[in-house]
Formats: sequence, C-alpha cells, structure tokens
Amino acid sequence: MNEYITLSLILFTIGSVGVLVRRNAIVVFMCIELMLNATNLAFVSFSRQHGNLDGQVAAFFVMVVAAAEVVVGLAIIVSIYRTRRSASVDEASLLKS
Amino acid sequence: MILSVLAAVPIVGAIALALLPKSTSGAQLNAKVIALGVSLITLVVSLIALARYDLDAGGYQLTEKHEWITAFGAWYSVGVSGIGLTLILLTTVLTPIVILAAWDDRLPQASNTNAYFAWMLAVEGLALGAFMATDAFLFYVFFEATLIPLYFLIGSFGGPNRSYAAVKFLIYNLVGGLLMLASIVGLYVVSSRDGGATYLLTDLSNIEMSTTTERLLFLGFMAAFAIKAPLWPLHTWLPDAAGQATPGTSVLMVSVVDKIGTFGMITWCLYLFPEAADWASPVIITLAVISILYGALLAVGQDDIRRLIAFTSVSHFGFIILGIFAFTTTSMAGSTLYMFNHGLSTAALFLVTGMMIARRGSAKISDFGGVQKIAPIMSGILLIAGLSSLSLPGLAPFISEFMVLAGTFTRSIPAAAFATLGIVLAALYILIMYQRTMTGPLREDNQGVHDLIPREIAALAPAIVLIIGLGFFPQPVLNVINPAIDEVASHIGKGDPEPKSPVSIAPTTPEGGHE
Amino acid sequence: MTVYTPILVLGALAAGFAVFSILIAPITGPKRYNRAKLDRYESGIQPSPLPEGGGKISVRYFIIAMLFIVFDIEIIFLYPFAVAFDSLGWFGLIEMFIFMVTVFIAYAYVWRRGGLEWD
Amino acid sequence: MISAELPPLDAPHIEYSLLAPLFIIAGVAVLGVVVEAVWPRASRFTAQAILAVVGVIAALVDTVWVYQNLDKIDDPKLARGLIGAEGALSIDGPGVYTWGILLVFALMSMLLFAERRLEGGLSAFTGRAADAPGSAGEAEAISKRIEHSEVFPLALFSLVGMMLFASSNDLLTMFVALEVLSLPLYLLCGIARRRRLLSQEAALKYFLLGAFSSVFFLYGIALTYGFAGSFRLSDIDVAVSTRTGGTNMLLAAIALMVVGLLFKIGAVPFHTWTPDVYQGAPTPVTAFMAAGTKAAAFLAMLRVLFVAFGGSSWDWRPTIIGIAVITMFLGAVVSISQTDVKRMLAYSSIAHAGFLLVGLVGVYGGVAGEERITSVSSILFYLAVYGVASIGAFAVVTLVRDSGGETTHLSRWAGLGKTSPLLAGAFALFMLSFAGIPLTGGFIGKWSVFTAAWSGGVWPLVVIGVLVSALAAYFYVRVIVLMFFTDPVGDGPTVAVPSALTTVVIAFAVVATVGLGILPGPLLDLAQHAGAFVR
Amino acid sequence: MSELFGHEPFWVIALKALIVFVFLMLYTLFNIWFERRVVARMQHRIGPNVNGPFGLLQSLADGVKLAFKEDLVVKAADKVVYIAAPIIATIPAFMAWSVIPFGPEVKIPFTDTVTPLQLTDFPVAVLYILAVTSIGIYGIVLAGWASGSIYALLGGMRSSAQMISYEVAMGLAFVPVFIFAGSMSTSEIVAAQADTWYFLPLFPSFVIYVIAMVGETNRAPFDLPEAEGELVGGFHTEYSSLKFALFFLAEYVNMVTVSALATTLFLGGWRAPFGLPQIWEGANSGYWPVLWFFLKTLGFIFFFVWLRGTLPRMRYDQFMDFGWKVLIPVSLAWIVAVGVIHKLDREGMLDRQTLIWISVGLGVLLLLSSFWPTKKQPEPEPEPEFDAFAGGYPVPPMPKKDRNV
Repeated sequence: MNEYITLSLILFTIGSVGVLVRRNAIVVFMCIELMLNATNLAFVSFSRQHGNLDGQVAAFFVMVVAAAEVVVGLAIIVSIYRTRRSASVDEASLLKS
Repeated sequence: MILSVLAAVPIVGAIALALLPKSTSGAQLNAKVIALGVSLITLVVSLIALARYDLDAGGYQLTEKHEWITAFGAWYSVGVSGIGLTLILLTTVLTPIVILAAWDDRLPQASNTNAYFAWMLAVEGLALGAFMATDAFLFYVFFEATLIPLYFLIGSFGGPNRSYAAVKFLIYNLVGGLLMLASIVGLYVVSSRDGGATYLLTDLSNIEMSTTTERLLFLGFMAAFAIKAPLWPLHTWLPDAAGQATPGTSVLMVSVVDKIGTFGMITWCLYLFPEAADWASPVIITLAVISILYGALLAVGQDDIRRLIAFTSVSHFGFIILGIFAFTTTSMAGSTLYMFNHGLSTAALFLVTGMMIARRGSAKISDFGGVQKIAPIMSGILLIAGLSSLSLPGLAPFISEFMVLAGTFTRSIPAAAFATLGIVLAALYILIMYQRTMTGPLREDNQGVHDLIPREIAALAPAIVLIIGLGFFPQPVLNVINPAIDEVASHIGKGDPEPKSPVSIAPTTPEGGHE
Repeated sequence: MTVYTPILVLGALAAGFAVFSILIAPITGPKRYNRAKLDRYESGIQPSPLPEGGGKISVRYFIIAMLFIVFDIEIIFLYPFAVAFDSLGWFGLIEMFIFMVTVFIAYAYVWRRGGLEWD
Repeated sequence: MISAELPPLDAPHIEYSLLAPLFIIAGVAVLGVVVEAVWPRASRFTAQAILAVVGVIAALVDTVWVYQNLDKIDDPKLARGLIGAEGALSIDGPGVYTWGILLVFALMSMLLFAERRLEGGLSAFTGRAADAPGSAGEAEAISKRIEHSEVFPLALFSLVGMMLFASSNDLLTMFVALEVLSLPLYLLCGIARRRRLLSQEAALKYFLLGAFSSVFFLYGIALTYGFAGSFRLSDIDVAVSTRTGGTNMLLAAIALMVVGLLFKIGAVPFHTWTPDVYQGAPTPVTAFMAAGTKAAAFLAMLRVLFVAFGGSSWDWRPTIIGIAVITMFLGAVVSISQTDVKRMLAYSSIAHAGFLLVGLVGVYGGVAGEERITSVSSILFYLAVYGVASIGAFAVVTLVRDSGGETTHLSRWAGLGKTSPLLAGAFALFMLSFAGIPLTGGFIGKWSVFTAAWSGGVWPLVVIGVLVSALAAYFYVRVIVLMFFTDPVGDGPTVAVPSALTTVVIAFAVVATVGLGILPGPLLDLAQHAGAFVR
Repeated sequence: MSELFGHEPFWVIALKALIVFVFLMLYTLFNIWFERRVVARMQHRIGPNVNGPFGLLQSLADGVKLAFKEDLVVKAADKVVYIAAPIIATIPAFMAWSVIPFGPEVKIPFTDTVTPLQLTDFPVAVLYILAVTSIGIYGIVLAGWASGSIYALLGGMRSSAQMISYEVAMGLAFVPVFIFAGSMSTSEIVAAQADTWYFLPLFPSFVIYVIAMVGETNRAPFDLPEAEGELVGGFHTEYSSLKFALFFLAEYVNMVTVSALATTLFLGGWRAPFGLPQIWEGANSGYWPVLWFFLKTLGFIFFFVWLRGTLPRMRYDQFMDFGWKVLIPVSLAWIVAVGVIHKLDREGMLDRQTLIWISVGLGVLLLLSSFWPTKKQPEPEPEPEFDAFAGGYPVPPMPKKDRNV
C-alpha cells in the first residue's frame, strides 16, 4: 500500500515543481491537474487501507471539481490568449507595477 | 445626567454645524455664532455641574453608570473628582475664548468655516468625556478619539507644513494610544481572571496582580500619557504641530487635550498601579527635569514664536509631571493647579501671539520690533501672558509652580534644584521674546500691525482676568482639588515625607500665607 | 490473478500486434525518396508554414469540450444512482431529479446563449 | 474482486428547515440561470439584480429565524446548534452567524454589482467577455447594450460556496465548498469593463494560484484521511487526541491544509495574489471577494484548527504565531509604498488577516460560566466590521473616476476632500476603522482579537500587534492627508454621481462602522452567544 | 456474475484472450468484405469477387498490399506522437472486448475446465467499456495534431468533438438499462434480460444508442471527419502503409464493439431469439449462444452498411445540432420518465396494461407529429449589393470579422 502513497507523493511533487518552474499557463494548469490526480491516488489508497469507501467517494468529488476547474480555467486562459495571443505566465505582467 | 449633557452639548453642536449649510457668508456667520453659543451653553452647564459638586464630600460625584458593552465589561460610567472638575472647567472656559479669538481666522476656503468650528467643538466634547470617564475603556475611547478632530484641525487649517505636522502628531499619539490599548487589554484579562471583567475605576483599583504585570501595564499607560503630555524625549511632535496649527488649534491641543495626559497620569496611572508608579518614579522624575531644562533651553533659541511657546509648554509639562511623580500632596495639588493655570497662560500666549502673527504675516521674532508703539494693548496682554508663563509672583502659574517645587524638595532635592533652574531660563526666553518683538524702534515693515479690536480684547479678557485673579486668590480652585489629591495620595500609600520646608498647604490655611 | 488480468493479456496482444505492424512496415515497404512526399499534403498547392501551436482553432471546440465534461460528470453521477435505484427509494429519485434539473438548466442556458450553434 | 452486493442504503436525513438559507441562495442562483436563458435581454439585468437582492434578503431573514431556533447545548462550553446533513454540515452558532454576515456582505455587493449609472447605463462588467478589448465585437456589444447579467448568479453560487465553507463539518464538503466559492470568483475577476488586460491577468493569476493552493489543501485532506480514516472533523479530533504514531503524516496534513487556507485568507507568505487580484478585478467583485472570502475562509480555518486539530495545537500554534507576525508586519509595511488605492486596500487586507490570526492563535475557548470574549467570537466580530468597512471603501473607489474609468492611482485622489467632502469623509472613516481608531468598529474589532490573544496567553503577540497597528495606521493616515490636506493635481478626480444603490451601500457602511464603534454591544453579544463550535 | 472471474488459471485466460483477438481480426477482415459486397449489391454491382471464394480474401489482400507500401513519416510531424497515435487508437479498440459476454459457462473441449464465454467481468464493466473506448479518441486527436497538417488537425478536432458529443448521448442511453438491471456488469445485464430484451421496454434508449453508436464510430451518415470533399482524409491524411491500416482496423473493431455492446445491453446478449428456447431447450447452453451473438452483431453491421448505402452525409452543424439539441434532451427526459415509471411499478402503483396503452398512444402521437408542417424560417433579406464606387473612389469591401475563429 505504501508504494501507492509514495507514487502519489512523487506525482504530487512533480506537479508542484512543474507549477513553479513552467511558464506556460496551460502547462501549469496541467501540472495542477496532475497534482489533483496524485491526490486521487492517495485517496483511493487510503480508502483501501482503512477499508472504508469514503476515500473513493472523495476521488469522485475531486474528479468533478477537477472538471469544473478545467472548464473555468480553460475559459480564462482562452480569453486571455485571445486578447494577448500568448499563454505565457510571464508575459502577463501588467500587474507587476 | 449633568455630566452626560455636558459632554453631549458640544458634540451635538459639532454634528449640527457639520450639517448646516456652509456656502454663503451668512451661513458661515451663523456657524460661528452657533459655535460660540454652544460653547457658552457648555460653559453654563459646567458651572451648574460645579454648583452641584459637593466640595466637602470629595471622591467621585455626579456619577452616572449604564451598561455599554457587556461583552467587554465596559460601562458608560462617568463622574468627576476635583481634578477632573478643574480640568473640565478649564476646557469649558477656554473653548469660548478660542472660538471668539478664531472668529476671523483665515481659512484655506471660506466654506471650511463650519468644519473648523465643528472640529473645535468636537475636541471640546471629547476632551470633556475623557476628563469625566471613570471606566478605563470609556476613557481610552475618548482619549484616542480626540486625535481625530485635532488631526483634522492641524492638517486642514494651518501653516504650509501642516500635513506633515498632522501626521506626526497623529502617529506619535497613536503609538502611545495603542500601547495603552495593549495595557487595557491586559487589564481586561487580569480583571476577568477573578470574576467578571471590568474597567470601572472603582473595581480596578482593588485588583490583585503580580508585580511584573503591574509594571508592564503601567508602562503601557504611561507611554500614552507621556507622549500626550509631551515628556522628553517623546515631545518632538509638539513643536511641529504647534508651529503649523492655527492659534486656536494650538490652544485646544496644548491647553486642553495634552492635559488629558497629565490628568491620566494622576487619576489612572497612580490610582491603578501605585507600586509600579513608585518603581518608575525616579526615571520619570529625571525625564521630567530634563524636559524642564531642555524645553526651556530650546525655547531660548527659537525664532519662531509658536515653536517657542511649544517648547515653553514642554518645560511646563515637565513641572507638572515632576509634581505628580514627587508623590507629595503639595506637589500633586500644585501639579493639578498647574494644569489649570498653564492652560490659561498658554492659551493667552498662543492667542495673542497668533493675533500678532496674523497681522504681521510672519511668525519670526526677528521680523517684529517696536510693535508696542503702535499696538499698546496687544503688547500689554502679551506681557501679562508672558509674565504668567514665567511664573511671576502675583500671576496664577506662580503658585502652582511654587507648590510643585516645594513638594518636590521634600522628596528629591536635586530634582527640585535643577527644576528651579528652569524658572531662570523661563525668564530669559519670555523676556527676550518680548523685548525683541515689542520694544525698540518700530520696524518699517511692522507698520501694518494694528492694535487689537474689541472682539479680540473680549476674547482675551477672561483669560487675563483669570490669570490675575487666580494669582492672588487660588483658593477656590485648590478647594476643589485638594480632597481629590488627598484621596490619590492615600491610595498610593505614600504619605507626605516629613516636611522639610515650612510651607504646608492645608485647605484651611489662609491663602495669603503661600506667597 | 485478478479480474483485470485478462484485460491486460488482451491489451498486450493488441499492443504486440500494433507495435509489430509499426515496426515491420519500414522493412516491408520500399523507400523512394521524394521531397514533396515528405511535405504535408495540402491538395497539391505549396504547403504554407503552419502557425505555432497549430494555429487558430475555433473556440467552439473548447465549448464542446467543456460541455462534454459537464455532461460526462453528470453521467458519472447518474450511473451509481441508476445501479442503486431500487434501494434508494423516493428520496433518491427526487434528489437525482433535482440534480438533473440543475444540469438541465445549465444546458438550457448554454443553448439559449448560442453555445450549441455551429457557424 | 469487489463484491457486487450493495450495502443497504438508508435515505439520508437532511434538516431542510435549518439549511433553508443555503437552499434559498442555491435555488436563487439556479433560478438566475433560468432567467438568463429565458428573460428578454432588455430588462434582464434589472430582473437578475432584483432576483438576487430579493433572494439574499429572504435568506437573511431565514438565517435570523434559523439562528433563533438553534438548540443550546450545555457542554462545558456553551454551544448551540447541531450537526446536520448526515454529518456533512454543522449548523452551529458561529456558522449561522457567518451566514448572516456573508449575506449582508452579499447584499451590499449585489447592490454595487447592480450599479449602472457610473458607466452611462452599463454595469462595471464587460458586455461580452469573449470579445477582445477594443475589437469590433466589443463595440457591437456596447452599442447593443449587451451585458453579462450572469454576474449575479455567479456571485450567488460563490456565496453558497462561502456559506458552505463556513459551516462544513467534514473535510470533503469543505473542499467542495472551497471550489464552489472560488470558481465563480475566478471568472468574475476577469470581466471588468475597463482595463480588461489587467482584469484578465488578475483572473489568470488568481485561478492558477488558487487552484494550486486548493490542491495543497486537498492533499492535506488526503493525508488527514490517511491518518484518521475519516473526513469528519470530530473523528479526526478523536484520532488526533488518541494518536500513537504517524505524527509526521499528521504534521504534513496540517501543514498542507493550513497552506490552502492561509492562501484564501491572504496571509503571508501566501498572499502574493492578493494585490494583483484586488487591483485587477472589477471593483464590486473585489469588494465582495475581500469581505466574503475572508470571512468564509477564516471560519473554515477555525473549524479545521480548533475542532479537528485542536488536540495538536501545540504543533501548529508556533507556526501560526510566526505567520501572524509576518503577515501583520508585511501587510503594513508594504502598503506604505503602494500608489494604487486598490493595491493599498489589498495590503491592508493582508494586514488584517494578520490581526485576525492574532485572535486565532489565542486559541482561547473561554471558561465555563464566565463571560469572556473567546477567539472564535472575537474573530466573528472582527470579520463583520472589516467586511462592512472594506465593502464601503471599495464602493467609494468605484465613484472616483476620470475618463478612463475608475482612477485608482493615489495621486489622483489628492484633494478629494475638498471637492467632495462627504465621499472623502466616508472613505476617511473606513480608513480610521481599518486603523482601529476608537469610535469606529475597527477599534472594537482590534480590541477583541487582542483580548482573545491575551486571554490565550500570547501577550507578546498583542504588543507586537499593537505596534504594527501603529505602523499600519501610518498609511491609512497618509490617504487622509492626501484627500484632505493636499491640493488636487490638475483638474483632480471627478466623483461620479451614483444611483441610490451605491449611495445606500456607502451610507450603510458608514452607519455600521460608526454604530459598531459606539454601540458594539448587540453584535458583540451575538458573536459571543454564538458560542463554540458544535463538535 | 460468475464466480469464476478472477479465479481462472492463466492458460484459460490466455486462450480466451487469443481467441477474442483472432476473432476480432477475422471479423474485421470479414466485415470489410461484407460491407463492400452489400454496398455493391445495393448499388447493383457485384463487389469484390476475385480473391478467394466470393472474394472473401480481398480484405486480406488489401492488408498485405498496405504492408508493402512505403512507410512515410512527414517532415512536419511530431515523430513520437505521430508513431504512437495508431497504437493508441488500436489497443483500446481490442481491450473493450474483454468484458463482452459471448455465451454462458461452457466446458472447454478436451478438458474438465468450465469457463464463461467472456474474458472477464466486474461490477463496472460498462463503465470500463466507455472509459477504454474514450482512450481511442486520444489516438485520433493525437494523430491529427502530430501530423502537422491543417487537414489532419481539423479532421482530428472534428472527429473528437463528434465522438465526445455522441458519447454523452450514448452514456445517457445506458442509464435506463442500469435502472432496470440494477447492475453495470455485462453478464448480469444479460442475465437480467432472460425474460424481456430491453430494447422493447426501453425502446427510446435503444434508438438513441443506435444513433449514437453510428456517430461514435464516425460512420456514414456521420463520417464527417473523413469527409473527402472538405478534409481530404481527415485525421489520417498523412498516414500511409500499416499505420493507416491500424486506424482502419481500429475503426472496424470499434464498429464491432459498439454492435456487441448494443447486443449485450438491448438485445439480450447471447440469448437465443424469441421463441427459440421454448421449442429448443438447448438453445441457451453450450456453444450455441455464440452463434446467436454473432448473428445479432452481424445484424448491426448490416445496419451500418445499410445506412452507408442509403443516406447522404450530414452537414457538420446539422450533425452537432442533432446530437446536442435532440439526443441529449430526449435522453434526459427519458431517464426521468423511466425513473418515475420504474419506481411506480416497483411500488405496485402502476397497471401494466395502462402503461402499454399509454406508450402506444404516445408513440402514435410522436409518429403523427413528424408529419406536422414545420414553420418555415423567413429567408433573411439579401444583403444589398456592395457598391465599390459609393464614395467616389473604388474601395474593396471590408472583410467581415469572424469572431469565432
């Protein structure tokens, strides 16, 4: 069981490093999704470990949330892309006044 | 009820003024009249309060108590002791004077007239509240709230650097106030530890607390008061503020609001934390003496009249604080009287110099010269006010200063000795100022300076009358003060040391014996 | 030996076949170099360089993708409900009805706002 | 092989009457979407605004009713309410109180949303978010007076999320609520009518960082679940109190969850989004977000830390103390150098998060039979005061304009006190309240959090807090100086004449701020009698 | 669900997997031939008839021919993805078959081992099919994207948009089946259809599913991604040789998969046709069910071919409109109706007789409504002709802004 947790941790770490290192909004976004899925893995593993279904239910909810996040996120990224023709986080810098 | 009414009248007046129309000059005149009227009504109310106050009974009278914020254990609880009553009277007397004197102050915009007088009334009302509060929380609220109107008075109306001065004033006082807030919070916690939380002066004085706690809480309170009644080295905001503010504002600030600081020391610090006060007194006395000398020395060197007066006040506040922390009935009574007298004399000084400055268009001593010749009344009043400030015998401050020094001698001879040096310096700065501005040949550019007009004379006359009158006949005020002082003294449990001087101030002693 | 093993076996067979096909193709097929052959096909005209990221794609596709996500989620929630339908009682039916109505409202909104139009 | 047999299912028991405020808001939000689909465009915006306002008022009335019907629980500590919805929600005093203040914030914000006089008959939101700024499509949208009336349902959905967040009793509900709260806000941030690029960037930044932080929160939940085997706060509490091992996992869980929550409340070092988002978002949204998110997130944080991880408070307290100090300090110091009103308010909100944290780390739960302000009630009160004042402040920001829309650069505010003393006076009042000057609500709020902290024994923190407030006061005062004591530059800002909507909001905020400063009793009592969390 | 799933010896699994694999390969070859023959017959042609008996080996010959074509990797392609795409498209197509039941439990010849004629089964088998077929979409999208060609990209996008659109309808069509069967396991659904095949009580679901499955597989009349007139070859424009063959294979396997799923969910799976079990006891035991199953799927294949031979290709917007604006709302409404009716029925609050009459009545109404004349949209005013010389100077017309591209 611990292997799954470890895997989930590794995925989570990869995702967070990706968020911190990558500059493209879509890639950052995908890294976040990766982290969400790592969390799902953890949920399911713990669910198995504890022998109750709560964790699996949680995974369901997380999927829903992830989907909603995708919808909102893509809408924002597309709109900013249409305005600026770029999805780089760095170029979005008007705010760093 | 009477006390609530007393505080409410000016505040209601201020709100009304703020709401009244302000665009036409007629409306502005109305505003001034209303402001003066309100301040006079306040004066009358305060006199009624004085009449109702039982001089023999002592203690807190005219009390009133309503539940206010139950969650904090804070009450709307007011009452006056002799000390508070004295200062209330000072406030109510000075406000009409200030309003009258400020009648034609040149404001940045004519439409600000309403605001100007409304803020003044607000200061009066809030200061009155602070003097009458017997609940620490309520006191704190009034104490801090006076900052806002004063801040606007300084910042909106005054010299070119006024906004800097206003910010400095506010920040200094706010820091002090917030430290006091921390102490108040501490008081709440300490008091709620045994039974319900309370802020009432009566309950708080019986609270058990560890020495460390007491000292820390004391420091919080003291920081606020020492900044407010500027004690060296926390005084630096005062010359800036007084140098930029209009004379009226300066009077309200120095004569009234700053008195809350010294008032707080004697009624709150000493009463709540007697041990801690005792523990801290050597340091405070030292600082007070430094204040006296430092203020006086700097006053000598000033060329700006307003800053000069501000520094003299630093010096005078040194005396007051010295008297309070000398812990003798004489010195404390002297300090309280000094608060009253200093209020009057400084008010007179600020106002009359304000009139000079307004006429000349400059606040520099070096710009004046020989004004005496064309404005004899003005120079006369300046002379009286100046002499009172240097504590000339026969004028009111002399008695109080003498009492402070006399009381201090029994406690600490070096302190008293150094403080006495301050008197000498006072003579120097006042006389130099007078001589340079009023005497000598009339300077060309002083031609435009004309003498006081009747309104100004009417404004200054009460102050001068009081200065002279109380100089010869201070007993009525002392009668009010003394019972309260005795109570404070007995509470802190530091009875007077064996008298080493022949002077003893007892309520029954004929007044003439002091001089 | 879990229930999933057969899936993997079948998957492995399919994968083996697919990879084998891919690998064998270059060996069996001839090689005749021709530059035009390696260009992408644009109906015989000179291929223009492709803009970065594949160029502009109609935002409709994004909308469809998002709508699909919404409905897929709905389906995901409907399935367990459907399977447990008999044991859920009226409560389950009503709750699921509310759920579906909510999604349907969103759907109606998208429809009215032209989210389903292709132009 | 997973068994095909289904466990017997019981229909869950839901306290519909007690949860009615939530249902009302959710229902109105959904109804808003229907209106959006079927209502004719000409009057749709008005219809949506009325619907939202009426819905919020109805929910508010119902919340009052619910509060009065909460059962008292005489635990050692007073509490009221119950755990409802099969353990998913806790309908308790603090929770219902927070619903109340959230609804008030929402009501004020909805009025600001509905303000259309400032842009010449158009709302503060872009007509069609899909158009690029300056494009032909946008011009068309303006000329046809197309408007995004969806902002109302979106805000209401967010409001549901906030209310859920404040009263969720299990971590999964909490996470869902967090997302329901955040997602509409991300969108709302990006649709300002003016300065669209700024707005969209704010949305992107908020979204990416928000999603990032919520994943941390989620992983924290996963680890907590791994540790305790349950999502219920009370079960976690049991597991934490009786733990024998696995401390590392527990600490990691707490840390991750706290990171997510601290992000939402905008505490240092997770605050970096705050200024950008506050500045970029349409001002009415900023107002809603500043007040609402903070309140909801603080309640959630209190629940997580007090109810679930109360048994481990010695582990997390030192860290939170540190965070509180740097948050207060940084918020105060950095705001001094700000030149934009909205950014300044953002940093001020950071500083306020710090002050609220001071109240939190007091971890003072009160003593039985004694009326003394607790950490929870102090925060409840502070949130109300802060929220009202900040909505008021942002409402003022919407009115100070030039040809390019709102003019938020501080230098353009110079002399405002001379041209429109009432508005500047209101703003000054809010500033004074933020600074904690007596006779304003902010003072009582500050007082109560400091008291709670001192009662909890962290008096040095109180002293630090007091000194930082003085520091913070400097920049509030600076704004007042600018408005009242400085002469206007050039023509100075113009103050748009608002409709009754904004006027009502500002007036209410002023009255509430002063009222809570002079007579805080009723609200303070309410906050105190809300009692502790029901476990 | 048989207890044997998950507990069988490996050789049985391997054997069954191999058989399924080979069956699918052969079925594909057969299908291609079948399609060409049937279409030819519909068009009064003969179709392939040279290679082998009736031209049966034609498909094999085509496959071998493809293997000998040059294997191109275009310059603009993203190499790795370009090569991986056909593999990604192929594998899931096969994997979906692992939960399709061919028949009941049988004894393997020459041994004593009893095994169900189904590779495996579990409680979420249908969900698994949906999941695994969705992965196939990746193959298509990636192929389109990796080719680096605008036609391929558009084809891939269209194809995936189409597949996910119809997947929604398809997924919704399953819900009533699950309500009736109370399970998502394929073998249990088949078992639950012992009395009635679900296509009868759930006829609307069946219709929706059949339409959706045609859309899912990109078959005519929904073969828009490969619309030659618009997009050349769609997503596989740039593919040649065996890579192209893999896509081709995947498409035909998918066709068989959806047919098999339809059979399983609506047509009673491997069960013998109506009446047959009553006259012949053994019809539902032994290896006979495989035959019924094969015939039923073949029926669907014939249907596919029939459609292709009859209907013209739809326009893309009509196609998407149909999916989103007709299929989905109808499905949703139908689910609600099924839920309510089923619940009423279970509570004994419903008279079967009445229900049948009501549904017949509704059906007739529906039929009649299709004859109702639709309101014609008024033709939009033709735009006034552009006058280039209106302002005195010749000016070209302003290009119309297309906001959605």
